[in-house]
Amino acid sequence: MDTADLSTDTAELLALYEQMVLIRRTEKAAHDLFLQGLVKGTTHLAAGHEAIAVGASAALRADDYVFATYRGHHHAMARGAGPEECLAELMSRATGLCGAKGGSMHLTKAATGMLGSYAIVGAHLPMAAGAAWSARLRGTGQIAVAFFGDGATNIGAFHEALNLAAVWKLPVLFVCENNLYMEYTPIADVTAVARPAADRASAYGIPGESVDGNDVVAVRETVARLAERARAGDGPALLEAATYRHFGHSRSDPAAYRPAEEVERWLKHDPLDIARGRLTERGVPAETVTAADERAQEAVRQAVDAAKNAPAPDPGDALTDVWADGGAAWRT
Amino acid sequence: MDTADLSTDTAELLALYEQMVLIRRTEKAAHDLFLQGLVKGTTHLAAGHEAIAVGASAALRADDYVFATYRGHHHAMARGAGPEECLAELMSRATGLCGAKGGSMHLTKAATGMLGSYAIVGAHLPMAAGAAWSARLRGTGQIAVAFFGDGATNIGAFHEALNLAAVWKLPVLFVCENNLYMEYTPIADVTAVARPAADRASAYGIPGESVDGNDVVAVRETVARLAERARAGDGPALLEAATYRHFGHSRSDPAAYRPAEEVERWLKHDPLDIARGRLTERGVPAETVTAADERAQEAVRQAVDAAKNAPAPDPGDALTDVWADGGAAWRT
Amino acid sequence: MADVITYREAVAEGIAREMRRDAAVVCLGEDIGAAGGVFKTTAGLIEEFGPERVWDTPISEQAIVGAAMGAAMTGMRPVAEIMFSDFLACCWDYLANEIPKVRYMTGGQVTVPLVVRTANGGGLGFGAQHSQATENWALTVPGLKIAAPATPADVVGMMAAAIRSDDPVVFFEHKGLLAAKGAPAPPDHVVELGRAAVVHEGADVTLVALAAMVPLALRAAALLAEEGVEAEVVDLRCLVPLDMRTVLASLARTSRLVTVEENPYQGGWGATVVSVVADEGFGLLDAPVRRVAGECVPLPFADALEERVIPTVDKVVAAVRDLTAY
Amino acid sequence: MADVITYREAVAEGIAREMRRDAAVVCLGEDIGAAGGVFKTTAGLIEEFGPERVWDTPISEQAIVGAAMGAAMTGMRPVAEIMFSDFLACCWDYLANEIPKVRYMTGGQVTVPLVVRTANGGGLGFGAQHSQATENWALTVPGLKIAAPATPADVVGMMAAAIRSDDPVVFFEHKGLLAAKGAPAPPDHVVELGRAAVVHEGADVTLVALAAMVPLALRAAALLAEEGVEAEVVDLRCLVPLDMRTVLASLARTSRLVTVEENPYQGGWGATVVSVVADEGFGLLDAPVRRVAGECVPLPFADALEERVIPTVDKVVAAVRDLTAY
Ligand SMILES: Cc1ncc(C[n+]2csc(CCOP(=O)(O)OP(=O)(O)O)c2C)c(N)n1
Ligand SMILES: Cc1ncc(C[n+]2csc(CCOP(=O)(O)OP(=O)(O)O)c2C)c(N)n1
Ligand SMILES: [Mg+2]
Ligand SMILES: [Mg+2]
Repeated sequence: MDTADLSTDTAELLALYEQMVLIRRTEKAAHDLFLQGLVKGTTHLAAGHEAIAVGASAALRADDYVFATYRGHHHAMARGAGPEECLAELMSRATGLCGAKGGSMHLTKAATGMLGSYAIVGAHLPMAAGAAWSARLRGTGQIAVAFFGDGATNIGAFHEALNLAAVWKLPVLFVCENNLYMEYTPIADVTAVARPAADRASAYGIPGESVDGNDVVAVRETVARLAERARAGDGPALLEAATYRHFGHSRSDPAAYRPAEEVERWLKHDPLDIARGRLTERGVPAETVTAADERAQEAVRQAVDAAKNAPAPDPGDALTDVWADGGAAWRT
Repeated sequence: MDTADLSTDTAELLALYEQMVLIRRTEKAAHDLFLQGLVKGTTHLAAGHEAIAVGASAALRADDYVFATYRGHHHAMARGAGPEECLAELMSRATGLCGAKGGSMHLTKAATGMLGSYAIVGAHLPMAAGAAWSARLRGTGQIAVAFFGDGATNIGAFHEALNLAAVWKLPVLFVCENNLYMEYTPIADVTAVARPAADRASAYGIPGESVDGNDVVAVRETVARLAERARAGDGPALLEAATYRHFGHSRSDPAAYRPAEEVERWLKHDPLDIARGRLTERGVPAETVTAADERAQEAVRQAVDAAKNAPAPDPGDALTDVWADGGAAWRT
Repeated sequence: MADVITYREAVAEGIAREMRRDAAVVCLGEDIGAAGGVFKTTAGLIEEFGPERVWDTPISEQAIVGAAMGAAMTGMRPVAEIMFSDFLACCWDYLANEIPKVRYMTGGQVTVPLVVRTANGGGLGFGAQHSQATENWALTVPGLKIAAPATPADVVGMMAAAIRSDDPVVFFEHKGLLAAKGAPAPPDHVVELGRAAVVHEGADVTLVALAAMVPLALRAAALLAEEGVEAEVVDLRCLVPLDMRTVLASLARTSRLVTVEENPYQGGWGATVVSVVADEGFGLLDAPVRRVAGECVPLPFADALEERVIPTVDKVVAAVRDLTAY
Repeated sequence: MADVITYREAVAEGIAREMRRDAAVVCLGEDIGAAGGVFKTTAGLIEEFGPERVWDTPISEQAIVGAAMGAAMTGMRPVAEIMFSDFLACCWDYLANEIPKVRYMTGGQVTVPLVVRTANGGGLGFGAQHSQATENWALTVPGLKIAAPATPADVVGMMAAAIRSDDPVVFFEHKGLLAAKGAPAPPDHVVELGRAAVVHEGADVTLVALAAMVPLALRAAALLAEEGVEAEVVDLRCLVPLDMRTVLASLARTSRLVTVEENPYQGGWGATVVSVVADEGFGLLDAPVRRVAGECVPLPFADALEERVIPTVDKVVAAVRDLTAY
């Protein structure tokens, strides 16, 4: 079956699926490259979280703003960054998204409204409120979305951002990717309420919802609804998306602190499987899905090659881009 | 009638009343001295808030810990600081509570567990949690109480302190003195919920209560109940006490931003009047009450004189007390 | 135009001029609207520009500066007020880790044209948590421009430059100068950031000062002149960009250097100035370099104590006398 | 006792020794319990001392350090971990305005014997928000002691001194040294805070270094020795108390000074050292003073870029060559 024969809805779902596979494959490649010593520093892989990024992005306008965390590869890609520029950044190449100045934790694609990945927990939540404020001031109808982890709900910036957004009725969505753990500590051990994000919404008088973060369709629908509300001037909302990470917290963390039974249960609740299931339900033949898988695999293979062959940054670039004039002079 | 003839309860209420009058008179004296140029820097008077400090203190053990804000004269006095050492501090005298190093915003009487007045909004809330943690670790049965304003409920440290206290089940009470304004801005304009403190309790899974902060008996009873709960190991609570300040925010602020009708209504709901009413109800004769008034007035008159006559600090003291060895050497 | 205006008025005037010029300029902060700011440095703004351009905030320093950052990335030119510079500590992550770094770490993709204004400095008996001169905190972080004007006209001119700058600027308004009067700024007055001014000429010693230390250094210079010592006073105006060219040029004339800093000696900005001089200007020096700076203690409340720990005219005069005797 | 231990092991060992000695010592921080800390610097503590002495916290830096402060006031000796020193910015109010000031502003009534430990420094490709050397931030604030050991034995000895100190100590553990090995600390090893160590003697130039810059300076000294230049290396160990006596004594022998700092040049600690030298040690100097410090940019991710902006052996060697040619 040619994808042209699919209904619009189903074709879109297939496209979302393919995007998720592309992210998953890229994450897997990043992991392998890290183990091979080709990725320096650290990585925080989002394999398992794909449906949140892809589902939310599908519900947004092209000119909306997205703010992500150090675990942000999926958001950069969902907003249009290709596997090559992402992997090149991780591999310290001049062709990386940030010219190898940022690294895995700071993937940014400003041209498509993906305004950055921030590595200090919670710091970007007020920024997203500010971007939403700006949209309101400029009357553009844009909204801003901040993605963050369950652990971020206990930091002060979370509280300040949510209250400000609520008081100013800003068009901003706060989307928590609750993967049950901060780094190695279960979130339940350090959080006073059961749903770290959704159960806090009442403290700001805003809607607090939960969604299956591994179901791309559910995420897209929920975000679309909350986005419409925000765009209409009804203010911010807090969405908690349940998910799980397939890799450890970062680098080569084997995540031994997670009970085997829990891991197994969640691996069975995989966003790709769920989407594949939905495609099958809708009558999409297995070969069509496999073709999407293969396209993604091939794209990542080529991206890895290209990134490997890309040049290293010029050391002199270390002294550019501090100031808007492109330079770094702090004195005369 | 001699106070010895009063029932214990009534005698205690009379004592609380007299303490409140003493605070009110001291605040009035501070205001006058400020206008006379004898108090430098700033003052944040708590006239109107007396019932919260006095009622809460009456419900605490002598070894419990209290943390207050820059608007903290009433808490220092409720925990045993005399008007002379308070006014001496405000008047930059060597005999001041902090040797004139602190000033109005930092009244502290550590000897009686009043561990300080902090002038960065919200900063003391985690400290109070820490003191409660310490009490728990040492197994002393002490609790800690942090007093703070309505405006402090929107700062990050509030959120972090409350969550930590809840997760660790610490014996700490967070008591909000909601006087409807931050400095000059109505709290309702900048807060996402109607009750800035109590409506946030659910975000930490702890009790959130309201009380008439101008009724010393109601405050004492509520704090006693929550303190007992905390002491028993049932964790923290959030109490919101409604009150109003009689003076402006600080210095000579005339508080012109407050509607006349609102001011009038609140001045009629004065903590001293309410306590006096209760004393009358209980059959305490007017002369007994007046005698208490006069004792307080006289005590403050003497305190003002004594403070005026006290010596200025030795400039050399500016270089002591940075380190525990008493000195200030940062280099060899 | 008035004959003189206060430094306080100049702040509001400086902001208002830019708000008139550019609709992208918006203000946010605690009590800056109807109240006109606790220091009255935003007086009149909400009346002229309305609540859609002058926003009262909760007591949420992180949200204030974080939101300013988000707005700056997306087409606005926010001017955020942090009431006292001590409270910069409450949003330090934004000043230290986010705002100065985001352009660099995104490879130049994101630009944050914003101003964080704050009331700085002591001498008013506000005690340890409301009196600090914290310009040296900002100096520890590459990527922030740092402005600290000493006169009303400079306030207006540097505010214009700060708001028009595509780089983030921390703008220190000195509490001790708010009531000071000076010539008003001419129309369209812009003082380029990073240009120090020689505000008093002299051949014997260079005094390098900032903000409230400038009038203090000038008073010291006047006293020294009576003794026949001609002090040159350099108003740095900015710490970043730091105008070392002007400092070194003055030193070439005087051969002697005293910094006059309100921030504490340890970690103070004068140390950076001196270290450049001890390297590039070593050959110019005829005497040791002296720093008159805050004592390394928190700021005490009582006048008599505060006076002991912050720079005074007497301390500057004594330091210069010492040096000229060298 | 093992022949050598790692710096990482020394951190846990240093804390454990004090926890054994004093029941008032308790630890708190993110992932420090069962996980043993993200840098494994608290490995084994929860096993030995149990969850009543080793507390996992939420991601709440303000609550961590604020609670440590409250506990320190009331009879405990808390050791708080802030995972990366960059995150000190998230609780800077406590480090800048509360902890270092409370003793002073209460007229000595309250004492806060606590340690804030944190992983500091770069060179590992962690990028702009996880690589900073932030010891200069702490130096801007009077009232904090600042320790930054360079060897495993010093880690243990300075940890003992820090935990026993009745003053607050910020304890910088260098990420780049965690895997470094060295002699274990003898029993009851205590290194008094504020004592610099001359770790390599030489008559031609003094290199003043801290933490990871110490081995780097030693490598530079070794290279310079091959060229016949004898560099003396001073390990400052602490920024407060700052052992200027040792620095000036070394300078009296060498007449030349180079500081080797990882923090950025602007506002870096070396500036304070240099400014004392340019005053009190002016007569000792035969040449300009040079500072090898971080470039004034955020820290870039890629190795090739990071290398360009932080001190390297080559840069130190070049600076010394330059000076000795003077
Ligand atoms: C302010 C701050 N504190 C601590 C850290 C270290 N840290 C990085 S990720 C992380 C866990 C975050 O957990 P969560 O928010 O649930 O996000 P996840 O990693 O699970 O996606 C921690 C503690 C940090 N980066 N910033
Ligand atoms: C972090 C911080 N931000 C701002 C201020 C300035 N400030 C001092 S008091 C105050 C208002 C506080 O209001 P509230 O908490 O309601 O207490 P109240 O003064 O009414 O007792 C503000 C904004 C401060 N001291 N600290
Ligand atoms: Mg998580
Ligand atoms: Mg209030």
